[in-house]
Amino acid sequence: MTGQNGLRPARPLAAPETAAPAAGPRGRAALAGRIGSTQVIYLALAGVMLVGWLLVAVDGGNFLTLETVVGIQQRSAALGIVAVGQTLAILVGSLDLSVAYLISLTSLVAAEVMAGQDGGIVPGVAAVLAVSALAGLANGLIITRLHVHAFIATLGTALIIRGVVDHLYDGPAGSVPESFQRLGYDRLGPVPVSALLWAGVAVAAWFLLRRTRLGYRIYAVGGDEEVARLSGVRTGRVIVATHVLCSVCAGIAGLLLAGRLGAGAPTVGTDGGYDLESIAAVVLGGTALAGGRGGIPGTVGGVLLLAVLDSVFNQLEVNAFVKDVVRGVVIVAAVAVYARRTARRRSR
Amino acid sequence: MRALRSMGPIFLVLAVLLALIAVANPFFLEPAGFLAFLKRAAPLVILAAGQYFVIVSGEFDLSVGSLVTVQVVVAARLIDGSEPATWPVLALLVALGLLVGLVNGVITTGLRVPSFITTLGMMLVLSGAVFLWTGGAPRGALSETFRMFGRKDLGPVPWSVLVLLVAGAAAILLMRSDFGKRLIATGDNERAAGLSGVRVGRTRVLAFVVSGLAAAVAGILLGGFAGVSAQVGQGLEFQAITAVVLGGVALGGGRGSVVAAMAGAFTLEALFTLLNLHGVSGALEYAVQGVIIAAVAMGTVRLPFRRAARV
Amino acid sequence: MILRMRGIAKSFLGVRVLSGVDLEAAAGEVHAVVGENGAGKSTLMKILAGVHAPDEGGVEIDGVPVSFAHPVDAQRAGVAIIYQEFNLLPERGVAENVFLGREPVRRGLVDRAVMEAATARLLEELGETSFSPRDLVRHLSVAQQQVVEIVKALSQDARIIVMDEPTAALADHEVELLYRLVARLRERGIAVLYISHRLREVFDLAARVTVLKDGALVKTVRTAEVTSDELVRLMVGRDLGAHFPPRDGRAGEVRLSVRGGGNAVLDGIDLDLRAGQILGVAGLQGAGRTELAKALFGAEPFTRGEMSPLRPTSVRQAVAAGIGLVTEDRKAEGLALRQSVRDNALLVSRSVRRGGRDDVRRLLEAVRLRPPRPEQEVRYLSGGNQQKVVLAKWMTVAPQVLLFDEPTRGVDVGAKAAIYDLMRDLARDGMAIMMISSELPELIGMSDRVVVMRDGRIAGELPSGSSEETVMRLAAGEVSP
Amino acid sequence: AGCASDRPVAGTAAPTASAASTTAPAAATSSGTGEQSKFFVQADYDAQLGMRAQTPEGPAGRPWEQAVAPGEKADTGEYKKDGPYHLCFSNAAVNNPWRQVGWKTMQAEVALHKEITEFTALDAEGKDDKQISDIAELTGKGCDALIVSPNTTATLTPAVTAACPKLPVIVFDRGVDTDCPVTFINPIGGYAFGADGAEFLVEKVPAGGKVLALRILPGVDVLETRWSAAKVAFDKSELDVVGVEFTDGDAAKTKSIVSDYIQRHGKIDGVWMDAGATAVAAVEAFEDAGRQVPPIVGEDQQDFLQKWKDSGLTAVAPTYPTYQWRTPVIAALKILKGEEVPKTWKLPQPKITSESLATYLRPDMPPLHYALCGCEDLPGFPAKWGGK
Ligand SMILES: Nc1ncnc2c1ncn2[C@@H]1O[C@H](COP(=O)(O)OP(=O)(O)OP(=O)(O)O)[C@@H](O)[C@H]1O
Ligand SMILES: Nc1ncnc2c1ncn2[C@@H]1O[C@H](COP(=O)(O)OP(=O)(O)OP(=O)(O)O)[C@@H](O)[C@H]1O
Ligand SMILES: O[C@@H]1[C@@H](O)[C@H](O)OC[C@H]1O
Ligand SMILES: [Mg+2]
Ligand SMILES: [Mg+2]
Repeated sequence: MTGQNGLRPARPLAAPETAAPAAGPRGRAALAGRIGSTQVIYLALAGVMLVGWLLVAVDGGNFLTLETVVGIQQRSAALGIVAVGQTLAILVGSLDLSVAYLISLTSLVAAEVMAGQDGGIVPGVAAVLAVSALAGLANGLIITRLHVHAFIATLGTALIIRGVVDHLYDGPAGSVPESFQRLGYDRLGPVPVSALLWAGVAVAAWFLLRRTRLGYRIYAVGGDEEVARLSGVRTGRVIVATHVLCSVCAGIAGLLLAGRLGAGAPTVGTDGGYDLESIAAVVLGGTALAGGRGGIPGTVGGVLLLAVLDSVFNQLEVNAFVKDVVRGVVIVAAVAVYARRTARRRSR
Repeated sequence: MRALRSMGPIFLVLAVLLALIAVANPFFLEPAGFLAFLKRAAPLVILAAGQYFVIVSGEFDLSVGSLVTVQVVVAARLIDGSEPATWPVLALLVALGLLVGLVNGVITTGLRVPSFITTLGMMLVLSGAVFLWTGGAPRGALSETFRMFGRKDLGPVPWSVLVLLVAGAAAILLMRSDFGKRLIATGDNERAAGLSGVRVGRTRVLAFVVSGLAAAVAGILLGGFAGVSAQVGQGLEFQAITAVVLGGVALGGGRGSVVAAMAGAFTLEALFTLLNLHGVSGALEYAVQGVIIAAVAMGTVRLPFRRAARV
Repeated sequence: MILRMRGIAKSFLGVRVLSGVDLEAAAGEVHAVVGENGAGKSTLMKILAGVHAPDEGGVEIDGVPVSFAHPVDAQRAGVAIIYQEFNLLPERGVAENVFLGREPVRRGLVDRAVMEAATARLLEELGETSFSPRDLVRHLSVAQQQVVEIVKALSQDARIIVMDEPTAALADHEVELLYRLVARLRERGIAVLYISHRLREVFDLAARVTVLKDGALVKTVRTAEVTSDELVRLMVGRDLGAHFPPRDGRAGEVRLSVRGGGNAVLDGIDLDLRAGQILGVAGLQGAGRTELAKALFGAEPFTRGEMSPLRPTSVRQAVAAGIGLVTEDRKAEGLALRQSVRDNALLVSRSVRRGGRDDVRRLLEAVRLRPPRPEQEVRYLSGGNQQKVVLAKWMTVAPQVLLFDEPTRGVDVGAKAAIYDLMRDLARDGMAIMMISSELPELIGMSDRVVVMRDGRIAGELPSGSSEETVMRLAAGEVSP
Repeated sequence: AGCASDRPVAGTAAPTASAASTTAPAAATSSGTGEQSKFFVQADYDAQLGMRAQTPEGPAGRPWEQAVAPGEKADTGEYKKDGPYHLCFSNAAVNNPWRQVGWKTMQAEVALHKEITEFTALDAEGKDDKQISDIAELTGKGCDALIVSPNTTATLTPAVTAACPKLPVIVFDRGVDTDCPVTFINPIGGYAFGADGAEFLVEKVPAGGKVLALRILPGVDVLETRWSAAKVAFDKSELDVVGVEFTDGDAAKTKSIVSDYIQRHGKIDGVWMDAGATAVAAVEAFEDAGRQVPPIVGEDQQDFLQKWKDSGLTAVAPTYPTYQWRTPVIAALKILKGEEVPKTWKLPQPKITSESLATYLRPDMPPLHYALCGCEDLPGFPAKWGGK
């Protein structure tokens, strides 16, 4: 790996007289950064599209029709929005297993408050944001104040939300006014409004992570909570805030789904498998499950990859069982690739 | 003594729940009633014991639920009602459990994929593959002999309770053995263990294998208890993990006892029973469960600090 | 006085760690704090830094009583601390680490430019040019990371800077650089609280020194008015006499030998370890000493060269061949902290299925662990006692060769002496010992021979009794062997 | 880019699921059956119970082509076109054995017709959102007709509404809240199913007997109607409904619940179920407790029929026949050929009794096979359905 003579790469010491020049860590950092995990996921995405296009062509179809392009976006919007929130939770070193039930709950809140009236839209959206923020607050506080592991804490809130939803609702309820359904169905040319919503959420989260103090601290807390705390970061608040954001993303997904379904539905979140699938999409995008490393662009790639896979499967009419097998293998393989890259980097 | 103290809270909670059940249903205090409870709890307790090995080594196994389903579906199709086929198929199921554990372990340790992802992937692959193989729904039938373990009694004692006793004893012995000590040291500090000569990777792989084996046994008991079904294993992974955590075992590894993990499973089962007895079924059952899980997890997570004061 | 701490008391879960401690420091003063492991030095500093709240007593800054609920409050009051353990995020850049928790914002958004410029300016002030504010911390050497920690403290415009064993991870050479930094801080009128187990540094740097013992204040004295021996007496409460046990100088047969050993980091390693001898290994930070130990131990094996009795490719092979390693970082690599003393002591024997394991108590007495409580979790032991447990771990398999990597790092004077005695006893019993240490007096005092490493190679070998200066020159590459 | 919408045009019926909760009869709840379901609609109940007695129209022996009380016919002239045809199918899921059997049956039916040269099916995997996208995608695929088996009634309504103007739509099994599809096909329905079982128990269990009702889960309309009809029957009877429990369709849970009831009440005199998938588990609970199995309600699932025969149970098996999966294909072809079809196509819904058991029980089918698949005459039977 290193030079023929077996000498390790020059490693500069702090002392100026032994400091090595340019070939130092900067060069290495640049090299490691050249093909980051984000690039990997987009390469994989391109690869899958190409293979999909070929397979579909061989099958006698046309992969990139307006319907499929719209379909890919429509299919990925809700998962994409949840996954953006899940990215934040995972980056801060936590995770959220309650998003699926929260989506169901918020779809119902939206449809019930709107009750088919245009005038209900604003209160409906506000109610959803409030309910989801509250759920996130609960998750965050249970984790930080009661010191319960995120896995168990969010599983607990998931069960509680489930209990409430199942207790109050027997099936789809409420109704969403026509104007709000446009959120689920309208499009600008080939771009559905729902995809724009997703893009908006993703850009906002990306901006948050890159340019705001909260974003910096999310990485810090996820990287090493103790280091962050000793550096003066109020880590508890960061975790709570992140969970609130994650839940709000789930709430937005609930709104979108209510718009698409025209009503609220008590099983829309779990049927969609948004809990585990969002986590899978996030790690597929190269974010480390342990926190502190990764980001939104990777997640967007991960979600798109799953959606394109789905679309290819759809066109080839692959049965659902094969899909599960392929999905399982793809997720594990992708993460194995990232792990290899990290290990290589570390061993230098 | 110290070990007992560290298990305190979960046993207290369990005792309270059992007492409440007995108040609501006096039959519970009779041998037959109590054995029936043990029988029902056996699969979850065994799964929790298996899951404990994985968790104490610092990992997760999310694949056990679908593995249980696979066990039952595969058994039904291969046995297809034939008595003579039973024993070979049982052996095959055990081998399958071991194999799945092995693959989980090797991917996790060899390819360094976080076990949450490895086993999530395994869950998808397993459930997809088995239904692909059977064409979407279970087919075939289980034999009487197969069903004996989950359903029938040996004298006054259900077979499942005997299996549970054996499995529980094996788990305790395993944790007392050198392997157990190496495992928990690995979960506590993988590097220190490695630099002390522990084959960290192999040790973790073995933990997954134990979990796979536990899932195989649980699958055999569940299939025996209730017959063929396409959803026997649904959600069992979360129940098993919850049980282990209720037992005060730290997610992340290195801490907690297998006895407490099994007690956690009994507690969860007792909770289900109690809720049923009080007619809190359906919707509110989940809410109550959620609250209790969060509350008990809170109590047990705090415990080590409390104990530290006495040291 | 810029800082006054009065009557500080602190208990952790009923165990009293500090009681009635007073400490003060003036602007531009370097004030050392010394004491044995567990004396409460770090705890006192963490109270000052807002990590812990004191149970009793108060802190005044500039004569104003303050109380900190969170580290951020202490930062705002002008207190910065460089913790004993490294406190950086490897996956983030230098500038992000420096400004962690205090990121400059403009119109609500983090101002990267300001952050990087300020970091660059501070680096420049310190004469550090080998890395830039954008580099990931994970790519930096330990010494460079130490500089980042210092920059982080400086960037807070702190008027009180605490350094908790800043040199523990540094080679002597790099300590010089730190001296210069401390001098600059003093010139700026900053009060520096300096904690170290290395008494030489205390005398070199500090005007006054406060001695803690068992959580209580022993005395605050001017360094000019005490000798090193007096200071040790104050810390330990007795006279330690001669520091190092006598050698007996009889070298036995060769127990381990390497010719032309090399891997990605090491090259051309020739080395013999003999029964009854202690071989010292000196070198600067990053010279590859730890790598050498790990290569001999099969943890990061040699890929080239000859080694006898065998060239191990795994830890288990090395252990089977009778080689043991006492790692440089006890907590990260030596112990399973939540397990009992017994389980830690027996770990090696259990993984290689060898050696006795019945009489753990006798084993613990043999390594002088007091009190020998096998059921206690090791995380509750002091640093020195933890190191003894690590030793016990190896005693179970009776190795022929034992490699010690910084065996006394962060260990107090009393425990150090016990470890020296143990090492000498083991050598006398016929074990071959290799000792890596960044503390030259100890290395020279303990070793029968010293090899010096530089850049992954052995730069030369020196006889026992060589001066620190000779060793340093060789290590820095100024003299050819 | 121009602005487009895939949303259903304004003016179509807004989905209001809760609107179904019209006048629930304030029936006595003394028999332990609780409140009447919000899904109960008296008129539908009356209609379905009435249909049970009617003789269906259509070819004998081919119930999937028959129609009970066909009523209004849909005029299909506008859809008439020449073959070959491209049929499309948006399936809610194949996530349970009932749907598995149905899906295989439908594929076999398609294979029967040479004029269907292309058949595109998308599986929504139980996700409403995916099915909405699937339907949208299929409308752009050049299909001649679209068959939909909706995942959820209310929430799929907008998507179906949007598809209707573009091509002939056929909905079956679960419905949608719009009458825009050319035809809606399903068997008589949940009220008839629920009543068949409850009436059987009322007849077989002596007055005052303790009945346990087992339901899968709340909130699914097809299941709610079954229970609500049973409730009406029980409320009128002398039976004591000692418990109404949810099993999640889980055999182990079912067995545990039944065992608990046997323990607690000493004796259970009848078991009603809203679906038969876990009927065998309930029977076994009695066997394992060493009790006589009381009169029990199951379904046309193979394992239950087998158990029934082997143990000589006193039982009845209402059905929700899977042969309904054949009908949409037949309907689609009729529509494309311009033949008329019933607007609401109700298929006969027989119940299996001890007298007819022998005709429905086919040995060598897999345990979770549904007897009323109507698939015996299809190519590939029985192997394709897992039998031998
Ligand atoms: N968070 C804590 N919980 C419990 N005990 C603690 C905690 N922190 C420190 N202690 C205990 O307090 C005592 C003082 O520890 P402290 O770290 O202050 O010593 P020190 O003088 O810095 O020692 P060293 O030289 O080894 O760094 C020790 O016995 C230690 O075990
Ligand atoms: N921050 C780092 N970045 C990259 N490589 C590092 C880093 N720290 C250590 N290394 C690797 O470790 C090797 C040797 O460093 P090491 O710290 O083991 O030296 P050492 O002489 O044992 O010093 P010490 O024992 O004082 O830490 C180097 O070759 C280097 O590749
Ligand atoms: O109508 C129901 C069907 O949709 C479901 O999938 O299986 C059971 C049936 O009764
Ligand atoms: Mg300290
Ligand atoms: Mg070193």
